[in-house]
Amino acid sequence: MSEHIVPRKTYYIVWALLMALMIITAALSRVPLGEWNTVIALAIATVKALLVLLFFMHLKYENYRITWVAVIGGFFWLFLLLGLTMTDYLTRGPSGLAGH
Amino acid sequence: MGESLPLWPARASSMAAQTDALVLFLVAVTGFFTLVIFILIFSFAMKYRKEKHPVAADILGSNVLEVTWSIIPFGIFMMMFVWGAIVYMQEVRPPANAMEIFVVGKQWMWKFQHQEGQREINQLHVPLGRDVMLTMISQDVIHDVFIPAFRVKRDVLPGRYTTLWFRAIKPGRYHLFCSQYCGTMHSGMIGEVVVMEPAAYQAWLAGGNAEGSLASTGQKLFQQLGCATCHRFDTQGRGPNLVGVYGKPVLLDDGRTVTADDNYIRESVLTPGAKVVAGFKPIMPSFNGTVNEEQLLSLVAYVKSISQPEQRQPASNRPAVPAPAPATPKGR
Amino acid sequence: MSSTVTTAAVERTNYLNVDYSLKSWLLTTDHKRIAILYMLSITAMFFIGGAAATLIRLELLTPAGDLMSSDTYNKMFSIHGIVMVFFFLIPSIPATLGNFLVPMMIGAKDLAFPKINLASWYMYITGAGLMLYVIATGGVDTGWTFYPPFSSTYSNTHVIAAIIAIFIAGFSSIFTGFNFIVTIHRMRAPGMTWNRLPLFIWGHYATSVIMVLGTPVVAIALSLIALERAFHLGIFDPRMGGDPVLFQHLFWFYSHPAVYIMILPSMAVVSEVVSTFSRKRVFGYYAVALASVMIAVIGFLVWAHHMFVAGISPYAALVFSLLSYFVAVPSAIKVFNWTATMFKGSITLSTPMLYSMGFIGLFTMGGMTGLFVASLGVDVHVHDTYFIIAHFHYIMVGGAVMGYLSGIHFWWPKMTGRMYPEVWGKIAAGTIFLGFNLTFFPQFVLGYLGMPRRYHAYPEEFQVLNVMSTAGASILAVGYVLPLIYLMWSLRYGKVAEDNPYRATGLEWRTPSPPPTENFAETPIVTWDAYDYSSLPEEVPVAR
Amino acid sequence: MHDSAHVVEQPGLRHHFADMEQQRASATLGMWVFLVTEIMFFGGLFLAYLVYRSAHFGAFAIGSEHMDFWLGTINTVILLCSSLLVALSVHAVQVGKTKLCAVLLLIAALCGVGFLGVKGVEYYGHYQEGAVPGPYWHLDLPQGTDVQNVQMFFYIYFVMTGLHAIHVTIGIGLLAVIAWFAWKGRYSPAYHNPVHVSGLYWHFVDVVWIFLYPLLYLISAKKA
Repeated sequence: MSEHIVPRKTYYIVWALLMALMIITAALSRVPLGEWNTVIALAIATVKALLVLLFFMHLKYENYRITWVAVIGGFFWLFLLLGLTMTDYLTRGPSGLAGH
Repeated sequence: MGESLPLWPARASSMAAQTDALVLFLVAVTGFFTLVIFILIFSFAMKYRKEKHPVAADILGSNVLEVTWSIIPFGIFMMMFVWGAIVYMQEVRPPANAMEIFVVGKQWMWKFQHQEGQREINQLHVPLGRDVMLTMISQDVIHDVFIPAFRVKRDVLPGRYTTLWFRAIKPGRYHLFCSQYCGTMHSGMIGEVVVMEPAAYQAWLAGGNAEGSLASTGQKLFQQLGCATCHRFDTQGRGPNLVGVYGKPVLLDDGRTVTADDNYIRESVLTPGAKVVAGFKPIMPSFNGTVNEEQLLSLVAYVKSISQPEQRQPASNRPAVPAPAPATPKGR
Repeated sequence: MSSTVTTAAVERTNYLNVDYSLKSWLLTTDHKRIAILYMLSITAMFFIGGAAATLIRLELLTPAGDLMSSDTYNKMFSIHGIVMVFFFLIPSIPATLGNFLVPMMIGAKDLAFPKINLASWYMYITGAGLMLYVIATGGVDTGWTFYPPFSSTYSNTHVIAAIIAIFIAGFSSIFTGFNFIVTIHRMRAPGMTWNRLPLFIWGHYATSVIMVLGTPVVAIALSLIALERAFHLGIFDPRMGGDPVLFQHLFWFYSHPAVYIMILPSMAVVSEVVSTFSRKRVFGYYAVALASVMIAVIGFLVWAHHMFVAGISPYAALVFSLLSYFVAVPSAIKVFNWTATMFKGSITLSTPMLYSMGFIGLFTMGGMTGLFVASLGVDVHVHDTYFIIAHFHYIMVGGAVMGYLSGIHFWWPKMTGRMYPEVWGKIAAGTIFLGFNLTFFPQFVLGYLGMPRRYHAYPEEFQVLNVMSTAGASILAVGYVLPLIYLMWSLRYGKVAEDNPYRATGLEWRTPSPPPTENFAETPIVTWDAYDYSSLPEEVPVAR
Repeated sequence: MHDSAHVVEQPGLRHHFADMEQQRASATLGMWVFLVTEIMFFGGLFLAYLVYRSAHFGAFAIGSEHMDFWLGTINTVILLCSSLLVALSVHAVQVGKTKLCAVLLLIAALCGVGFLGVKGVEYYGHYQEGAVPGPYWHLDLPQGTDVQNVQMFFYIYFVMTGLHAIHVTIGIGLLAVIAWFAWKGRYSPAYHNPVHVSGLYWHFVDVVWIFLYPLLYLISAKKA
């Protein structure tokens, strides 16, 4: 089994989507939505990252499951690092970080 | 102290017996299982020597056994966890009416400040049978207060107050160690906790060279630094009125709510812009570099004292506290 | 018989005699030669770390700090920790036995990336060289933990250089890890399915996962410390609003799983050795294999148990204490399964087996005391005392080093073509076991009495136990020098080894000792399960 | 060395692999596993960002206002375009247009250089504005601002973008070398895995930026 040849058209479409999402995220950041600004910005960034991973990096056409396991595992471990550390910071009380 | 070969530390606090009971439980359980493993390995090694047992049995494994020796240890572990957690929760939650002593650690000495004003270095006098809470901060690196006879320990951080509490139950002198590596003289950063009968403690307090209570020191500082200019005891000040604030929730200008605890007071003096009270402008200057840790602690003690109900006031000059604001605010 | 065998064995071309030039060693991409290079380098580092330990124990003979100054003492334990952890224990089994055996056990000609493997050794050597430079020019006094703000602001020793050394060595470890992962996934011989993999491979797979996921985090944490020193960044500096405890989170995110980098390969060795010398399949193969992976995964969820008194929230402490107990379960499963493997076996108490039994005993004790320190109420008292020192030495020396020695003896005939001397091997195993317990058991008592770690001087009442510990350490030191001597002796005078002296089942035993450069004359095809002793050719009585 | 001594008909096959597919799959998996390492490497910084931003949102928003929105956006465009070029270069070599592949890779590498140039202009701007914490700090902030934590934002900003810039630099070197080999005709539809694997690295650098861009440049200062 050899590599999948992704048609050029797919790359162009993905690129166009990426540019569009970038413009959306840049524009939305100027609209004050409170907490939602962060949520939307990160959601769009995740979608963009997924597009790059799936198409540019050929994850969608990957023959081996282990590559998926590696990618998902990598992000899951990042989540563990962030999440478990935040169990400390989010429960320390209001001034848990107070400095000089 | 003094024995040549002690095998068990003195039990001098209310926490000690609880910790020891948990440890003995752990010793019994783990000792039993360790012994079982050792005996099994030893007896298998003897009984099934090649000379005596030339052909090995063909055994692949047993799922029943695997599940059994996963679940039973897990159950035992959960008992250990719950017991340990119960002890820990007592250790980290100081009783509400504990008497507070401030601790400042620096390379390589301990400074203790009693509310009544006494200060001591590398020696801590505490009364017997009374809940004592240490509020601790470091001037430089991370230190750690460790009193083995009390079975208590807590890191002393720079930049943030941590607390530790105990109730001494046996008079005597006990080791106090710094147990977080802090540089050259780490092993010299040791002290002594002197547990005294309450009467003797009162006598010791009275015999000291204190210059008034910590709260009154803080009050003087509060005046000197010009804090009282804005933090007036009415609603007209440019800064929030601090009477009754301690321990209460405070609404901030970004919508968050914080509890006005020691750390919040400290942060507000040093980085006032970080958590501004709702309805006030961020105009307060930072006192970073102006006040040291000991002065900060006295300010905390003062703010705390003006929030306490009358009957629990120390014998300080409470009525003098709401000093009249100067007619023309001093600029800083 | 012996003379003909000798001649035949010597005449065969193998990875050692194929080329004797220095260049052929320094530019080799043969995983077996790289393993030998690693073995020589980590042995040197082990004795440097051991020398520091000796000085520490000598200083602690007396309560007063009289042998050396406080600063020197602080540098000694820092050097001991840094050298032993980053330059000996982390690479110990994976980079030597793992490098040598992972490709052979799965029937491959080499690791997937031989040049990266060589690069990893050069990175290790660069890091180790830099560390030696640090030691020679004044040392570092932060402890191996590099806690800020002491390391970032207050220490005036070679912190940055030491961090760079560790950073480089860390990347050598990452290279080893991802080489193993790819090799185990992609290079298995036909028929070598996942459920036929030797447990040695499972152990190294789990180890590699930790190396790949954990090492970069400590690399960035230490880099930030170096940046704070060099450019006065404030990310961990409380004077600039930073939180020193954040460093501890990042540090232990790697450094707790790093303990499993040290112990999992030892467990992997023990699984091989116990099965071989019991002539019996490993009891519960799947359970042991799964336990390795579970340890690697759950091992990442427990790091803050190093920080129970460091100022984390009580809630986080509860979470991490609970998770710490989870990781004890797979460790317990392994111990039970090894014991059950010996049940109704046909046991030979040879040197590797003695070391492995020592491993099980000491690891059990280390693991059991781990239950003490995972328990919040007890940890508050014993944290940062000699109880902790004793506990992790039981795991990392009693466990990891015993496993390493077990493996070195077990595969010595394969690596060198010579047998180790059995009698001396047994004497050394006994000496180490005895010396180890005498050194570290008193430290449990010392710790519970309250003697803090990293203390240059201590109160007088702790002296008797410290003297016992130092006495044990001198026995232990003799125990470690013995194998060094008799193993070197055996290179020349040892009995010539057969291809499969223990009649073990792994693929590495089905190729000559020492193996040829390509490992196997032709790629093996695996049709049997791991530890299936019936898969061996009929036992031909060999005249001895 | 033993490279391809005995297998003549498969150029690029290393001696210890059984066939091209095993070699290709190994190299690809190797790069993915390495990228996982990179995720965790940046992960430590993302954690620092998360911890301080969650505690000092206001200060981070003020710091973010001193980012140059347009330069950041231009850099995002540059990186997204370079990623497209790298993806197209893989396509080019797959269909046998190796010279085109080389040119595309070279342009992508030049995009990377452009990215670093813009980044340099930004850094110089921060220096001029006084937004570099330390002795050169003289950022003009309104009275009462939480200066300390604005500085914290800049510490994290400089470390994160600095580390990213190092990765871009490595990527530029990688793409340039691969472009050179492609130009020399080393790759073909049958053997071009180095192009693909280097591309993976470049795309990863892009993915990191995709997250850095909103986190550093687009924090809304206007609270609801």
